[in-house]
Amino acid sequence: MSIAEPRVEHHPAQLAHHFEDLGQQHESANLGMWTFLATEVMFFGGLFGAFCIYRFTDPVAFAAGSHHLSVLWGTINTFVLLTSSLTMALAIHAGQTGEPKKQVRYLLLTMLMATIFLGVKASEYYEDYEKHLIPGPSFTTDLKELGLPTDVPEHTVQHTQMFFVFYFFMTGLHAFHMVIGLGVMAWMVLLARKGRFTRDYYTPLECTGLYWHFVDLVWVFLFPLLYLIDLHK
Amino acid sequence: MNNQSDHTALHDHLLPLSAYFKVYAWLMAFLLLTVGAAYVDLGRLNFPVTMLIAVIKGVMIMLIFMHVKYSHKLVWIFAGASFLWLLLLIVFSLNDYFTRDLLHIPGK
Amino acid sequence: MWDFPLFPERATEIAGKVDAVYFGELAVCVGFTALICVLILFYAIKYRKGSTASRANAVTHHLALEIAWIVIPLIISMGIFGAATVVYFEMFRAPADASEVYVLGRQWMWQIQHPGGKREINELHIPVGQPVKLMMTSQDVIHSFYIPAFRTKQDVLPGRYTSMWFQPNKVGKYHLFCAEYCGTKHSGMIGSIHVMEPADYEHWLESGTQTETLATSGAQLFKSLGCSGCHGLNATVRAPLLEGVFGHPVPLEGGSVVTADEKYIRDSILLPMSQVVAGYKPVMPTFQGRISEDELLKIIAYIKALGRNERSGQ
Amino acid sequence: MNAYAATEVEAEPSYLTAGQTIKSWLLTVDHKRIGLLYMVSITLFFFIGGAAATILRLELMTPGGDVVQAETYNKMFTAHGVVMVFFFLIPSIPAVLGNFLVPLMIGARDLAFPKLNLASWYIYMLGGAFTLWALLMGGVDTGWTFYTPYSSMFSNTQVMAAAVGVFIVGFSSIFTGLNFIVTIHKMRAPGMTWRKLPLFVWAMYATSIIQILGTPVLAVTIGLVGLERICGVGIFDPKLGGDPILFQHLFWFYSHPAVYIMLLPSFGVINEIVPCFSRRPVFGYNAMATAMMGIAVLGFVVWGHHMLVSGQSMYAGMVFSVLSYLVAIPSGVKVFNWTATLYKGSVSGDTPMLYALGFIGLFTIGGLTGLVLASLSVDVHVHDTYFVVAHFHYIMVGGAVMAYLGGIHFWWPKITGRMYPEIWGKLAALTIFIGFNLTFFPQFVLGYLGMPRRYYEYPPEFQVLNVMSTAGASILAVGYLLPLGYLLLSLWYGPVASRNPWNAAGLEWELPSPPTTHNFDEIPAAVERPYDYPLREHDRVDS
Repeated sequence: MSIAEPRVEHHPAQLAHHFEDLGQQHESANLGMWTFLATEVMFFGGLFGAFCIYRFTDPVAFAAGSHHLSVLWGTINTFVLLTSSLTMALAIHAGQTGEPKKQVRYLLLTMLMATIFLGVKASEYYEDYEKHLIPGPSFTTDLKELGLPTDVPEHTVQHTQMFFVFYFFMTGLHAFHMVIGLGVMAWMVLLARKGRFTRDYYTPLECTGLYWHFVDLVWVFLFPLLYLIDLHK
Repeated sequence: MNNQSDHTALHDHLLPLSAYFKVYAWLMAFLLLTVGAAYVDLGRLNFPVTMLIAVIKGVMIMLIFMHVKYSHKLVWIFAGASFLWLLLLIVFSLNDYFTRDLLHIPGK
Repeated sequence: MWDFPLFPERATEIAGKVDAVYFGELAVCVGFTALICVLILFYAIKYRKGSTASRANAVTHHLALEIAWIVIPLIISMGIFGAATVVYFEMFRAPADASEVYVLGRQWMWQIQHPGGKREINELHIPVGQPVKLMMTSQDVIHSFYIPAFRTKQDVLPGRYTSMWFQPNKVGKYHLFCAEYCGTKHSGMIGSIHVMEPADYEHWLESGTQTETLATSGAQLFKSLGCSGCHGLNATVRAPLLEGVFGHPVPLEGGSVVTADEKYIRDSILLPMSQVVAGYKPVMPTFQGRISEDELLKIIAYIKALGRNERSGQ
Repeated sequence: MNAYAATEVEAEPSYLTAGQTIKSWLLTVDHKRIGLLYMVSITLFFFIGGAAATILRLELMTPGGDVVQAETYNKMFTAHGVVMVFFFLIPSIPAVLGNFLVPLMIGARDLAFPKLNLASWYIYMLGGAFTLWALLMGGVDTGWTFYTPYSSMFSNTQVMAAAVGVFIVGFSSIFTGLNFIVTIHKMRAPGMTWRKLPLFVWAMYATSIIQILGTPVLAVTIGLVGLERICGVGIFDPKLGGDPILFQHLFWFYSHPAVYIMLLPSFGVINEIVPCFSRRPVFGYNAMATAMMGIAVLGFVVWGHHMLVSGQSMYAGMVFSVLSYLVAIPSGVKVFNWTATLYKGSVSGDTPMLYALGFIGLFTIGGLTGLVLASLSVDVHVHDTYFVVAHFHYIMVGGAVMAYLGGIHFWWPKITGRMYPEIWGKLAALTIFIGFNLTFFPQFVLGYLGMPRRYYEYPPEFQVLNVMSTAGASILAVGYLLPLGYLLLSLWYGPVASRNPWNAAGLEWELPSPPTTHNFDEIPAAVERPYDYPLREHDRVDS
């Protein structure tokens, strides 16, 4: 970025050349993040929409698929992720008050939670793999294994597999967002340790937080849709 | 809307820490509630109840954790619009699925 | 060279109605386009740079005018919507006495089967003046059955039945096109509709090898696939009797009621667990993978034939 | 032409001369340079898509198959559609003119996120590379609509490479939209209130809403198609338990609003040109801005009119049909308002104005025939025929491309600092107008006659109209090559342009031509109302 800026001497170091002041820069970044999150809502939203429509067309198959998921692990993971949202909120609070040590501490805690979540998710995936629930040629067609009543048509088996297509696509996409979040948080930790975030400037930290809360928000909807709604059947 | 005068000061939505813990406690309570409710057969109500709890949790996260409650009304609009659009997608698609075969004309 | 057509032939009554709506729309299109073009040219010339026309009292907004050009087009377009929708419902609501022809689309041909059992490929012979209903499905990708002279078209989907109907009023040979892109020879998936005098049609039906009717073949399949073992009168397993079922409401397990139409019968054969008749055990095996689209059509024809008989007791 | 010659001498180098190395272009974060990078790339894609169209029109000269094989023909219309829609029309006005003009018009030094802006160009090029690769490796034959189950289970062509290209280029579009939204909200000069914004900026804002909310759905839909194609797991293919209609819902949820991504920016351009060359404020400013926002929102709930014979329920068809009529109303308002802008103006027929007036006429025809297509029973007949092809070319070529060319001519002096030869400009505009109508008007007739689209061979009675169309296409091709030639030549031989050769209103015209890298030395503090065109003195009395 070039620096041929007439009033450069008035500008704080964090201020990019094309903004007038830090307030404008901060608001732009914040609004940009929200716009990006709106995009993300529609990105996951297309999948939610397709999932809802297919669940409506074959509830039996989707219920059978859902029964393979472990509610215990799902609940634990929800707990972990909600907690990580809390620690992230605290990290931003520390940003607002300009306390680098607390920023680093809470960011690391959040990263720890994220890692636990991903670990649990991976073990769930592994369990699904062992039960031959990965969609594709290896997907089991054994009705008993699938928990379907004997004598259901082929379509129901296909729709059960479809449940897992959506399960893996949605949770996989969600996990992918978490991995990116982990990377961004690691970067924030580095910046925070250098004391880059002060009461006047903590925009990157805030944007990371918004992103992380969004990841949490997606899970708040994924968890009941995938694990819970057919539990009573 | 004048840009310069409109830039909110950076420090004005510093919440007390207790606010975050309070929301966290509520989130935990709703988590237990939704898992519990899932085991009870409420008939047709299971789906709406579960989704309602999810929406409540989501709104709490957005309002407090994501500071929407203390943000510019623009943020309210953006946060709301994305969900409105998602609703449009789902409602108008489902409208097709719910009304198929209403007239007993195959394919219509 | 100049004897090419500018307007398609019209061979059904509905086609006339579609054309009427179209002409109405065309009038609106031409009217508004002419209005805009004339105004633009007129203003551009009258108020050209340097002209002496008076520019006094020019306004930059005018509420009444703006409301007028919202409300007037709105009224016109709602009128068009209403007219078009009425005709649309007429186009797809088949009369009860329409004879049924089955259509199977596949890359890249149309297989057509008459209720009498006669088969055709890429050709459809029908009598003039009688309503014909097509029950259509596809074996592979999406196709679309399109007869320009009848102004009608319907996508043909794999795994699902779609239908259309028409009542030709003019003897002749008309184009049949596939209108939904379906692969390399999409443009070769064409054929003809032969609308014939009833006598010629009878003659055509009798010509060629005589095959049994769809319903008769269906009856044989009904036995050979073992359906009659349960759905028959002397069955050991209790299953619903199918006489007189078609077209009537059927109460289901769980309290809902469906009408026994083609889709319901197809689903019941392929997905028997999904809609079990109230009071019966869900014991019917699926026939998914054991029965072809072709055979399904025959069995449906048979069950329909049963439906036309008197309801024969419980 | 001498009247346009520059009088002032600029001390600071312009954005064009502020760095001459290739690196200074490829790593630039200057919105104006990025706009030019886009201009060069989309021009390339325009001519690639045009070459495919040439083959289509040549093949259709005769009823039988002679020029190419059926497979090749199918690959060509797919290439034409994919390239023109995703790599030319969608980025055209926003990424070129929008990038260049939005900061200038609102009094900002750059877009809010300059690096993201550069990144979106690279993402565009990456997506383009994938798609070109798909075309070179044998092509794709699904049509730009990628309908399942054909695209996911049946086609043996390079569907995945093309789909990945479209997936990637979507993010370029999203990031451009995101940048505009934030820029328009947060970077306006003091005093540049929403009601003082040029309507071009309003148009960019409305477009951006569609880009950020629609595009992700396309991306995820393509992802699902890819999953079905690669892993063979059922999503849309009925044989595997899927529903192909769901694909169509998701696809059109983006792809119908995508039409407005092409069209709203065109409205924006026309909104600037018509007042300037009529010397009048735009008629009904509030209605114009409201109409564009209304189109952006309503445009999201009409997608099902692409599916009226698809097996969608009749009731859903009715809902989509009636909403389609509603979305036509704001478009009508715009046409009437442009016409009223001419009234009592001082109209001159410079090249941009010729394009603008051509746009209004062609868009009117395109829009009104859209009403024919939205009416349920008539659509049953004309759906998937050449009537549809003619209709959307009137919108996309007669509309979006005319507006793009009009805009390029209008702002060419600002962008390059040079004037193009006016006489050649007028000639090209006229050639394009005539060629366009001759190409596409016969297709309305063909469509109502019943000629289905995407047909390699056709019954002989359709030949004369097809020959007319091909003849028109060759005129159109000349029309498109002309500006390429004289605009390029003007870079070296054109007279130097003044700050404001058209005597136009708007902040961008107060800057030197071409502007400096930082646009404004001081952010403008007081902003006049937009389109402040007083009548010329000599028009008030006489001349």
